[in-house]
Amino acid sequence: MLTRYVEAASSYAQDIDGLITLITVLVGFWFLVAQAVLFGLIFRFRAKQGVKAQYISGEEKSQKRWVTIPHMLVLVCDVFIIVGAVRVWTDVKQTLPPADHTVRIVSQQWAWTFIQPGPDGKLDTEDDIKTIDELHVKEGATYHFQLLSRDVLHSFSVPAFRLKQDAVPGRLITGWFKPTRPGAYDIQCAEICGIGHGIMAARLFVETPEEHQKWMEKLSPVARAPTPQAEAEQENTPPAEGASAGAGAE
Amino acid sequence: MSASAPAGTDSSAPHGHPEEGFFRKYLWSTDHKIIAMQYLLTGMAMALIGGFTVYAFRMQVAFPGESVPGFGQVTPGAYNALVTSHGTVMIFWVAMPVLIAAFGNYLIPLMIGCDDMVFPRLNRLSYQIFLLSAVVFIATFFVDGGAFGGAWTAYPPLSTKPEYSLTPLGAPLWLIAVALEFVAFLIGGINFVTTVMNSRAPGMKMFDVPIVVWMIIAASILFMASIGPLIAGAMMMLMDQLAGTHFYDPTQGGDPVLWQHLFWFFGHPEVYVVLFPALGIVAEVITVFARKKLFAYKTVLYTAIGTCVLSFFVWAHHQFVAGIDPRMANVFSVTTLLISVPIAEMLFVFIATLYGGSIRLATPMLWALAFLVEFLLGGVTGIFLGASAADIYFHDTYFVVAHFHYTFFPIAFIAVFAGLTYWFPKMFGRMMNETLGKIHFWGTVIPFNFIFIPLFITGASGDHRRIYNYNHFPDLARPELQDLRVLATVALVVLLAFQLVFLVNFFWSMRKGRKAEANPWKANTLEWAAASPPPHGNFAELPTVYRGPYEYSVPDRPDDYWPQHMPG
Amino acid sequence: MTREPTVAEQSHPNYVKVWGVLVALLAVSVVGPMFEIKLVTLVTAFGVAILKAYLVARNFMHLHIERRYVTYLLVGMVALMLLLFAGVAPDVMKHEGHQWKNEAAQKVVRDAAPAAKVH
Amino acid sequence: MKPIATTRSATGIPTGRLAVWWVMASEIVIFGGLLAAYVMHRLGHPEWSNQAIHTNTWLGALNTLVLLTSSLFAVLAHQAAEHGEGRKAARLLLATAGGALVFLVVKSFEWSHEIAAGYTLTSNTFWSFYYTAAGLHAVHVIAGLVIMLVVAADAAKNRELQRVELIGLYWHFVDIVWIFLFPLLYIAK
Repeated sequence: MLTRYVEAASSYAQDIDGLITLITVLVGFWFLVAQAVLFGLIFRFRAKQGVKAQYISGEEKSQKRWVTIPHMLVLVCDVFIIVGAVRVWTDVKQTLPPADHTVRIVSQQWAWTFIQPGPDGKLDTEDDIKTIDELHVKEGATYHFQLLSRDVLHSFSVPAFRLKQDAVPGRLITGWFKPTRPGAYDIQCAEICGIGHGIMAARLFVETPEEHQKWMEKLSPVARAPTPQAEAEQENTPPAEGASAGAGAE
Repeated sequence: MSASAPAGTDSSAPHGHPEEGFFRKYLWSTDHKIIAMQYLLTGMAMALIGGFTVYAFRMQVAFPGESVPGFGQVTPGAYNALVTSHGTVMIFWVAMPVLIAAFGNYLIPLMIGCDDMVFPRLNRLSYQIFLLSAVVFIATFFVDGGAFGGAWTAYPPLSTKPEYSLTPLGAPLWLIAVALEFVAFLIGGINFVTTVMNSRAPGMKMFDVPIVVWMIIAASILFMASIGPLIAGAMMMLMDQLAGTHFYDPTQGGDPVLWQHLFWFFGHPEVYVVLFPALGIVAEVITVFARKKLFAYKTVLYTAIGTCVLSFFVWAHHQFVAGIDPRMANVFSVTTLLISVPIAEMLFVFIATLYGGSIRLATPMLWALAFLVEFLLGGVTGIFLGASAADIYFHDTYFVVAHFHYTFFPIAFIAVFAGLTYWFPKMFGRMMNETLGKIHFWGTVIPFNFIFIPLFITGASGDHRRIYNYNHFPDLARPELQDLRVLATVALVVLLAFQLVFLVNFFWSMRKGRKAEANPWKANTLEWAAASPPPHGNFAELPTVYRGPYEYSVPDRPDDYWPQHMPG
Repeated sequence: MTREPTVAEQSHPNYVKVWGVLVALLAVSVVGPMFEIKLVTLVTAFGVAILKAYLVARNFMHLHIERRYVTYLLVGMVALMLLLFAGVAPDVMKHEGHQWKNEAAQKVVRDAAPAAKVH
Repeated sequence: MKPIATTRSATGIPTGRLAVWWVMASEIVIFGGLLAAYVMHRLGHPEWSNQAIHTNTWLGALNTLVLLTSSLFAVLAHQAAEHGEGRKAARLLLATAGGALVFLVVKSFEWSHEIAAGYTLTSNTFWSFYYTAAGLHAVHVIAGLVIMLVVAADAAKNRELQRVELIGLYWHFVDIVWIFLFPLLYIAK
């Protein structure tokens, strides 16, 4: 149901959309029933000449039934929603399926830096590929992300993936996603982080394995060239805590 | 519990007052009604500021980059300051003063049948501290570096480090203003609770107290119990900002997540603090205009107390994706969905009260029914955000903004308009104009829906909160989304324009409105036993209570109401 | 405004005796931790503190003859603080959890000189 | 000239005392919030015991003794006030105020030494919590001291005697907060 407004491009997007649909159905039903009863009563019992209102205390069992029964049914609907929510939450946020690749996402005042292992597959090695505000991932591969922030709170949010995780300075938070549809999607910052919060846009490119391989080759040999090498070297030290004040956009 | 004070002293004529000048009578008064008016007018003035800030930043969202008439170019820094000020002003300086302090101060002594609050001077002091907090807050706009721009939640380290927030003076001043406001409401709350506990009219038992008084007391207790840790947290933040401590700096043994917990431990009870008085007002208005006894008075009371207790177990649903341990999210998701049940039951009870009624659609009743209609959608969309997994997608998007406006707008405006139009005759001795009232009603409720239904859709499409310019995001720069944003802004401007109708009606009727007698709506509660407007000391003769507040349409009685103070 | 003699008139505990007990407990809470035994320190320092608080509340604040709901209110507020502690500790007290690590805090703990004796 | 509202007592508890209970309830959550935050950090940072060693337990214990004695005077003052002996209550309240002064003197002596030794508010987050918690408590001691002198002045003229009990209750609360601060800040080494 949500795909009418935003694409579903990751493996657990369906689970979250399914839960949202379940909630829409249950909650929509109760909403319409309540509105219908409300407007019905307003119309049915509008003031008429010479007709007095009834005296109903609502304390007797028979009268209170009219409220306690819907009350219980709402409770039952809530149980369904809770079960659905906890199940999807444990899949998305509490389990880490084995990763084909890992990417380190560094958020700072007003830019996203992505550090991906180069051909050798290991992070913190010379051949790491560092990109700014652009993340290239392979369709169908499970990625672990290591999310951290260099200064204030940020939040890594990819609406198309139904992925959102706040980056808290001082913490390293791990999560996973698995892209399923090639294309280019927005990365937004979902936690206010100063005057550049609105311009912290980044793009996420989901490529077929072949395109991804071409991109890797196109970048990594170039990365061999000295200048980016030295620059990658310097940048690549583990993220210094107590980052330099307000580093401007790269 | 019979009142221990002998009845004799109660019914003596209220103590006379030497003739007072303008200053003593209006600015330095200890009369709860004058203090209520001071809170009300300050709240309305701050509502203009809240309205202006939302106009300014919504114009920037709808027409990015263009100069906003009446404000000029909205820079990113100004945008954040406007968003933060809108949120802060609307909750702390409009909703709380008007709903709790203005209605509380005005109604509590009158509705429990006594002449004033137990501590009149303390009551005046709490308003003065509140006024000081409002002045300090307005000052944040004029300090260099501009007003604080880190959202009304002021998450550190953005709020504690000037090099990140770029508002070295704005942030501490904002925090001092909010802390002063907390002190004002702490003192006020103690005054309210002690007054209701001790100064009820003779004969008024626990279940004879009107629901709006119960609700304002529940709100005050909820505020007092939940504000403590945030006052401690605010003190720690102020020292981080000014004294260079590191309470929220992770690299020096502090933790930014601590502030989020302290803030939302207060934050969620806070939304019930403003909701309860609104529910109380709606209950009073519905029973009077449907001429019907409130359905299941005790259920409403026990559900309210249950909601108060449960509201302390739900706070981390604001932090599902904020870096807390994912296992905690399941606990808070369960409690959050559970707390929607008592609130739903209270709404069911109000709807059930309409059954068998004789509903007269005067302006107050229109507002009260509109509150139920709009608040239902607000409550219902909360389930999407309470379910932890769905919140992953919806957190910090405009879906959340639309949800809490469907709850906050009915609370802070629709219920307040219901209360003002209902008690206006008592406050000023004159009736408000019905046609202007209805024009203002439809001119507010219809545009309101045209603002926030589009925002539900843009939120579901991925619009995130506090974004200065959506054109930076290719997926969001789609024309049909931008049209929705423009529609929301235009509807906002229409809504703001219609508020002029209310201001005209309010201030014009105060002087020129049709004369109102003591009990124009034929209601039962005690405030209608006093003259309109009540003199200092309220009642010529302090009333004694014989029955509950909702004895409407009692069979085999000639008229369909039975005031509480009328003997047998 | 003269006060009519409250029922507390008769059941006034002997204040000086209560004070004596409190001072003795203070001595215990100072001496206890000197033995460096963790459990003894916990019991003498914190257990005694709770006991002293109870004595002051009962005898000096006459909570035993005050309306019952006043005690429920005060104890309720303390329970609220325990609830706050329970909800917040997993994130702030611990520096590691499910799929997250508070690296900065762990670094602060590692870098500090090894604690002379673990409290 | 009090309104009739203040004279009523539907709950049987005099309005003044009822208000003090509510003040105490909101103070519990303020101090509770601060101490909960402190305890969480303290358990999370075992290395703080390197800092906590430098707190002077003896002075802490002395201050506890001073406050306990001061609390004794406060409750004796309340007993005197209940018997209508305004002058005696005033004298005992002054003794209580004296205790408060001694407490503040000992604390300023203690703090000046610690600050001179380099343990300032910003030297370590333990010391930040130490000064914030003890500082907030000291502010409450000062507030109690001032109110006590005002109430004692009235009590000496046998006026508003019920206020002696109210300031006594507040003072016992300040004492209980210190009873918990003492082990947390001084003994947890």
